[in-house]
Amino acid sequence: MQRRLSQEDAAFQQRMRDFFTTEVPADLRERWAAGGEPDPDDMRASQRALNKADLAVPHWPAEFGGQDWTMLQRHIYLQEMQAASVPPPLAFNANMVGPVIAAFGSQAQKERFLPPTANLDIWWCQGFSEPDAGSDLASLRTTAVKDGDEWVVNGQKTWTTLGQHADWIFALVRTDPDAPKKQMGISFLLIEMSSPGVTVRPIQLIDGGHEVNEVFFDNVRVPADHLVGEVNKGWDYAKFLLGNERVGVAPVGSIKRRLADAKQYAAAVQTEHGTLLEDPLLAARIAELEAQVMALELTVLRVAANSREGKPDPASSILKLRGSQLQQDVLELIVDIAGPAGLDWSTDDWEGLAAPTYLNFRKASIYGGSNEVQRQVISSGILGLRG
Amino acid sequence: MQRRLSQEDAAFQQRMRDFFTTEVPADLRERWAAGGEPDPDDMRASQRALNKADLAVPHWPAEFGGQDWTMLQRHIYLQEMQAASVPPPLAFNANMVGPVIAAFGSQAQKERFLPPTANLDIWWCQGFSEPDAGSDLASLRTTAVKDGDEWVVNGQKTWTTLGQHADWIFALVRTDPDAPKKQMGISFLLIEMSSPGVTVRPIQLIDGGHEVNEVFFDNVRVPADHLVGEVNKGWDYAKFLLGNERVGVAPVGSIKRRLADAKQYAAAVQTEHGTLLEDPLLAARIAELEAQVMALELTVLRVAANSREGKPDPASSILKLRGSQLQQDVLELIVDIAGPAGLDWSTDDWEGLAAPTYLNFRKASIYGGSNEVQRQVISSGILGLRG
Amino acid sequence: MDFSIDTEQKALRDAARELASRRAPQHGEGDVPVGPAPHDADTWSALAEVGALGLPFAEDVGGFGASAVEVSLVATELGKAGVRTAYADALIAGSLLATAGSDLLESVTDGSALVVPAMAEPDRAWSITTSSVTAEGADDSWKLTGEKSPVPYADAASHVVVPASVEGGLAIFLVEGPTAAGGGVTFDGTAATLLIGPDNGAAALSQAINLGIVTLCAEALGAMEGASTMTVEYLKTRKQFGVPLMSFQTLTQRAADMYVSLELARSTALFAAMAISDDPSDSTTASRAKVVVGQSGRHIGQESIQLHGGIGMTAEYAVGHLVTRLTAIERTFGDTRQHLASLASTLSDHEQVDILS
Amino acid sequence: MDFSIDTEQKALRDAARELASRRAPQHGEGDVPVGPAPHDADTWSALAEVGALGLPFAEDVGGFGASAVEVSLVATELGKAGVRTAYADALIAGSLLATAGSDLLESVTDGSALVVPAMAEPDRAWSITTSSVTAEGADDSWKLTGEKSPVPYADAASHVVVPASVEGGLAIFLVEGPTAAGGGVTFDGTAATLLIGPDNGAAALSQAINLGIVTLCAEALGAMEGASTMTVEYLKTRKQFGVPLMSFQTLTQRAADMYVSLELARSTALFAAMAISDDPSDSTTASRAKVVVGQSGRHIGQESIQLHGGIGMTAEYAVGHLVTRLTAIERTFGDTRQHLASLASTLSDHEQVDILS
Repeated sequence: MQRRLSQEDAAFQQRMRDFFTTEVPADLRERWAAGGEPDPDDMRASQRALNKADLAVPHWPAEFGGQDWTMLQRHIYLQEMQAASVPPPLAFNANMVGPVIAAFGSQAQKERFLPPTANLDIWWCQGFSEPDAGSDLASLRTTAVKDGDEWVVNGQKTWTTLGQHADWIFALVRTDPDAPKKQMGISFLLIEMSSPGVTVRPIQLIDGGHEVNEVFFDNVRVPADHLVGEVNKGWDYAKFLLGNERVGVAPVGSIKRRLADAKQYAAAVQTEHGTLLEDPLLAARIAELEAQVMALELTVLRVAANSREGKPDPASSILKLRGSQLQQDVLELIVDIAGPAGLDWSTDDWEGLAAPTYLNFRKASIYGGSNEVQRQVISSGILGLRG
Repeated sequence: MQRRLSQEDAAFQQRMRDFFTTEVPADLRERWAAGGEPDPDDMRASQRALNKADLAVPHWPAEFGGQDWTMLQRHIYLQEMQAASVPPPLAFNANMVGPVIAAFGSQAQKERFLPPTANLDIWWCQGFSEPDAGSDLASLRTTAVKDGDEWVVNGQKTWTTLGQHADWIFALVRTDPDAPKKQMGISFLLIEMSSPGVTVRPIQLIDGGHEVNEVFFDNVRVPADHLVGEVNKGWDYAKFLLGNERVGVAPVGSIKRRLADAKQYAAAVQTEHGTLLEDPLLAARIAELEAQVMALELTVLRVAANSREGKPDPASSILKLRGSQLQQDVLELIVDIAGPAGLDWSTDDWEGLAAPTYLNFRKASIYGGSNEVQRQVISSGILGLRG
Repeated sequence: MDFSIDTEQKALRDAARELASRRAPQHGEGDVPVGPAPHDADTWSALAEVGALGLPFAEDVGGFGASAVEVSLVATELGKAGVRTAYADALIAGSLLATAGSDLLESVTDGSALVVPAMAEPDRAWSITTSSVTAEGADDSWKLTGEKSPVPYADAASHVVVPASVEGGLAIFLVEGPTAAGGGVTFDGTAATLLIGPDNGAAALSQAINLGIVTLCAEALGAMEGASTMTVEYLKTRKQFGVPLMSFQTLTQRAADMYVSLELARSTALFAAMAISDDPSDSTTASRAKVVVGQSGRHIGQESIQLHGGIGMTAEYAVGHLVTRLTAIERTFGDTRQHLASLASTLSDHEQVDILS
Repeated sequence: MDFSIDTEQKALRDAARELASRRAPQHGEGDVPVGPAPHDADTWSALAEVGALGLPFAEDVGGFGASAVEVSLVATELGKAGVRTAYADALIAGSLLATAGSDLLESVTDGSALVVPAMAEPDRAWSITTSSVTAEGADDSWKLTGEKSPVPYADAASHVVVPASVEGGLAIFLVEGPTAAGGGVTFDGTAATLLIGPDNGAAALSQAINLGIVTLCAEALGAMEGASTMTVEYLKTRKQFGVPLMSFQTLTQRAADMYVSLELARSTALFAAMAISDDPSDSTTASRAKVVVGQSGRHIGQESIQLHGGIGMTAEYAVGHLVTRLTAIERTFGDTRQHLASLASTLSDHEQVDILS
C-alpha cells in the first residue's frame, strides 16, 4: 500500500492539469463552473478541444482515440477535468453509445459513427425509458417492424436528456413482440432525429429548465443497417451500456469543486460573530462532507483498481448511490449558505441558482438507475441476498 | 385550540406531582433514577404505594381500582410519575394481563386475579415469543392438550422479561393444531411458575444483565379454569393486549428525565473552552432532541385525545416508533457525553452505566413489535398501502 | 391543552379551503411558472374578503381579534393547495404596525395596502438583532441608508417596514412607495417614518417574526400534507414491474416514516400557534417549531420526489412545486441551523421542556 | 496511490488472522464476560511473537521497521474476531518511547513490558493539548500530581506514559509500577521520568495519537466487517413468517446501505494508515478517518443489532460484542464530534481535500 502517486502518475497528473487549465478556454470553463443550463456550443467546443488532444474518449479502443491508461490515470484525468471546470465529453457519446458501437457494431458502423461521436459532430441522446415503464426498462412498448430493408418505428420515449440538441438517438425498441420473456425481443437501434415522424417535446422541470424531453416516433423509417449487433439482443447491449455508464458516475471531482465553492461562499457571508465559515455548526457540516467525499474518492480509486477490464465492478453501485447522496448534500448545503438570498431566483449569481440547482439534482438519485435499484443490485448481486 | 391546562387539569397535575414526590420514598426513586437493573423489591414497594392511593391501574374498570380520567389526565399522570422517577406499575400486570382478564376473564378469574395483580402481589410475565418465531408470533409451537380438567403444556417461550421474578405467566399456547389458519387454534392460558415442569433460564444480554429469560414447559399441568375467555380465541386477546401495550409505550416522561440528566452531566464536564454544555455541536444536538421530544409529547397528547375508548388508535405506532428512536438517541448522547469515562463499566456512576444502558436499549426498537412492524402497521393500517 | 377546533374556526378553515382550491395554480402540459410566485392581487383580495389578513390583531387597532391559531388554519390550507402569497410577510408587517399603533393597519387588513417587511441584507446571514441599514434623524424626519435584499413582494408593495440601526439599537421604520429593483430595496437617504424606537424595536420585531414563523410552519404543514397525500396515492396507483409500487416494502416503510414526520410536525405547528397566541414573545417555542418543521420539510420534500421518481421532478406535476415551497420556507426567517444555535444558547434556562404549564 | 498489499504483508495478515481465530472469545450458553476486556497475557505474548508490537517503529530504536499499514492489517484481524487488547494503547506508548529514544521500547516490542498511556482525566472531555495533572522537578527528578482516569489496562501495566502540564506546555513522563485503583491512576508527588519536554511534548503526543487512531480505525473496520457478514448470513438463513428474512426488501435495502458504509470506511481506514506511514504528523487525515469510521461504526453497529432482532442483544451471540467494541472505539481518542470540531477549525487551510498529492 502506498499513499503517494508514482513519479509517472504524478507527471501524468501535471500533464492533465496543464492541459485542462491552459488548452480549454477560460471563459468556457467559467460559464460551466457557474452552473445553470448547459450551453451546447460550449459543450461542443470543449469536447473538440479534448478530442484534438486525444483526451475525449480515452477508454475507447486505441484505433478510435483510446489511451492505454490505468484506472488510476482515468480517475486523475476525470478529477483534474472537473477541478478545472472543463465540460466533460457528452456521456451519451463517450460512455454510452460509443462503447456499444465499438464493442458490438459492424466495421461499417464503427467507421461511420465513432469519429464524429468522439468529436461531438454527432450529438447523441438516449431512448430507453418510456412513460409507463420507469425503472422497469424491459417493459418497453416502442415497436420496430421490419418492412423491406427498413424498420418502421412507433412509440414514445421519455426522460431523454438534452434530446432537443441531439442529431441522433440510440433507442431500445421491441422487434419481437412474441418473445417468451420481456427482456427478449428487444433491439438496439440508431435513429436520426431529423427523420420524418420524430417529434421532440421538452418537459419542463421544477427548476424551470428543459433538460429532458419526450420523443415520439410515428411510422419512422430506419435503414436496417442502423441496428447494432444482432436483432433481439438489444437487452444485452443495454446492460453493457448501463454498466459502463455507472463506472463514470460518481462525480467526485465535481462534488469537490462545489464543496470548495461552498466554502468560498460561506466565507463571504457575514454573521453576527464573523463569517458563516466560522459558524461552528455550518463549519462542522462542511468538515463532515469533506471527510465523506474523501471516503468516496478513495473508494472510487480502490474499487476502480480492482475492476476487470470491460466488466464493470458491481461495486460501482456504491459509487452511484453514495455519489448522488453527497452531490445532493453539497447542493443542499449551498442553499443553506445562500439563506434568504436564495429566495430570489431571478438573479444569475450563485445565490439565485442555489435552490433551482438543488431541486434539479434531486434527479441524481432517480435517473440512471434509482438509488433503490442500486441497493437492490448491491444486496442481490454483491451480498447474495435474493428474496 | 388552547395551549394552557384547564384549572381542573392544572389541579390534577399538582395533585399527581405532590403524591409522587412525597408519598413514594425518595431513596427508592433515587435508585430508579440512577438506572441499571431494576430492583424487584423497589418495584413492589412502588406499585403498592400507588395502589393504596388508587393510582396503580387507573385505566382499569372502576370496580377494580380504575379512575374515570381523560386521556390528557392519563398523560399528566404518566408524565409526573416519570418526572419524579417513580418506578411505574409493572406493565405485564397493569397494561397487559390485567386489562385482558378484566375484559375477557370470568367473574371468578377477575375476583381471584385482579386485586393481587393491581397490588403486584402476583408478579406476571409474558409467554408470547418463541425461539423460531420472533415477530411472527402466530407461528408459535407451544402446545396445550386437554387431559381431563387440565391442560398439559409442552414447549418453550423466550424473551420473557423479568421472568425470573415472576409468580405467574400468561402464555399463548396452541390448543388446536389442525386449525385452518395459524392465528386460529391459539388459547390464552395463565400458568403458575411454581408448577412442576416449568424451568426458567436467564439469557445474558450484551450489557451483562439478565432481564430476559427462556421459559420451558415440560408436561406442565394447568387447571382448565386458568384459560381466559374462550378456547382457541387467544389470538384475539393477544391483539387486544398488544394494542393496549402500545398506548403506554412512548416513554416521554422518562426520555425527558434522561435528557435533563444529560444536560446536567454535560454541564459538569470541563472542556478547553468551558463545559460540554457550552460546546456548540453538543448543545445543538441537545436542543434538537428537546425539540423532537416536545414534538413527540405533543403528538401523544393530540393522538390520545382522538383515540376512542377501548380501541387503541393505530397512530400509537407513531409513538412506539418515534419513542424508541428518541430514547435511543438520548442514551447515545449520554455515552458521548461520558466520552472516555464511559470506557470503564466497573463503576456504578452515570459514566459507568452509560454504555451498557445504551446497548440495553437497542431492544426498544425490537421488542414489543419491532420498528419495522410498526412501519408496516402505519403503511398498511393507516395509509392503506397494501402490497 | 386542547387541540380541537371550534365551530367558528371550522368555518374559517372551510372558507380558506374553498378559497385555496379556487386560487390553486393549474399545472397542465406546457410551461408553467416555477420558483417564487409573484404577488397575485386577486388572491390577495380573496384573502382580505374572508378576513384572513387581520386575524391576529386586536380589534382596537384595526384587526379582527382572533389569533395565531386562526392564522394557522388559513395558512395550512394555502400550503396544501400550493397557493403562495405574502401572507406571512404581511402579518409580520401588520404586527409591527399594530405595536406602533399605526393607522395603516386597517388598510392592511382590508387588503387595500400591501405592506411587507424588508429584512434580508446582501452578503449577511439572517439576523433580527442587527442591521447594516442605518437611520438618521429625529421626530418626524428620518432618512434611511443601505440595502435590503431580497425583499419578497417589494415590487408590488405599497409600503415596506424596515428594521434599521439607530443610536441605541434597532428601530422599525415605514417607507411608503418603495423603489424595488433587482429583487431588493435600496435606501439612499430615503425618507421614512419611525414606527418603533430602539427601546422596543428588537422586542417588537421578535414578536412579529414569531407570528411569521408560526404562519410559515402552518403553510409548510399544508405543503407536507399535500406532498405526502400525493405520494401515498401515487404508490397505490402507479405500477412498475407489473405490480403497484406499494408492493415494494422499501417504499411503504419510507412512506410510514414520512407519515410520522408529518404528524410530529402537525402537533408542533399547531402547538406553536397556540403558544404564540398565548404569549407572542415565546421565541423559544417558535424556534423549536421552526426546527421540527424544517427537518420534516426536508425529509418529506426529498422523499416525496424520490418516491415519485422522475415525474416528481416535472413542472406539470404538483408535488415538485410543493417541495419548492418547502425549500424556500426552510430558509425564510432563519433556517434550522440558526434556530438550533439560538436554542442551544439557552439550554441552561430550563431543566425540561414543559408544555403543560 | 496503491491499495494492494505485498507478499510480506499478506503473510503478516494471515498470521494475525490465525492468531485472532485462536484467541477469539467463545460465546456459548451461560454467562460470558461483557464490556471492556481485561488484559490477557497469552494473547499479548502471541502478538509479540508474530512481531505485531514493534511494527511501526524504526529498527534503530528497537522496532521492526515496518509501518502503520502493517499495524492496520493486524488490528483489522483482531477486530473481526472480537479479540480486544491493549494494542492501540501500547502503540501510543511505544511511539512516545520511540520519540524519546527510550531503551524501554525493546521490552515493549518483545512483550515483556506492558506500557500504556494514561490520558483521560475525571470530569474533563478528551484533550491532547491540556492536562490537569502537573509535574514539578528538573533533570532526573520529577514528581507528578493529579489523577488520570479511566486508564485502560493500568492494572496490568508495568509502566504508564503520562502527559502532564509543566511550565512551557505539555511534557510526557514515564511512571514505573503505577498504582492502579478504581480504573485510574492517581499521582501524589509520584516519581516520574521525563520522556519528552514541553518543546516537543504536544507534537509527539499528537503523532502518537495519530498512530493510535489509525490502529483503532483498522480494528473498527474488522469489527464492522464481522458484524456485517454475520448480519447478511443471518438474513439468508433465518426464516420468519415462513420465508427467509432476505425476502423482506426493507431489510435487504438496509443491508446494502451497511455494505456501502463498510466499503467507505475500509477505503478511509486503509488510506489513513498509508497517510500516517507517510507523514506521522498528519492529524487532519487521522481526524477524517475517525469521523468516517465513527459514523460507519454507529450505523453498522446499530443496524446489525436491529436486523438481527432480539438474538443480536444476547451475550451468547457474537454480534453484540462487536457492537460493544465499536461503541467503545467511537469514544476513544476523541469522538466524531470532537474530530469534526477540530477539522472545522482548519477549513480555510485548503481549497479541496487532495488525496492525490
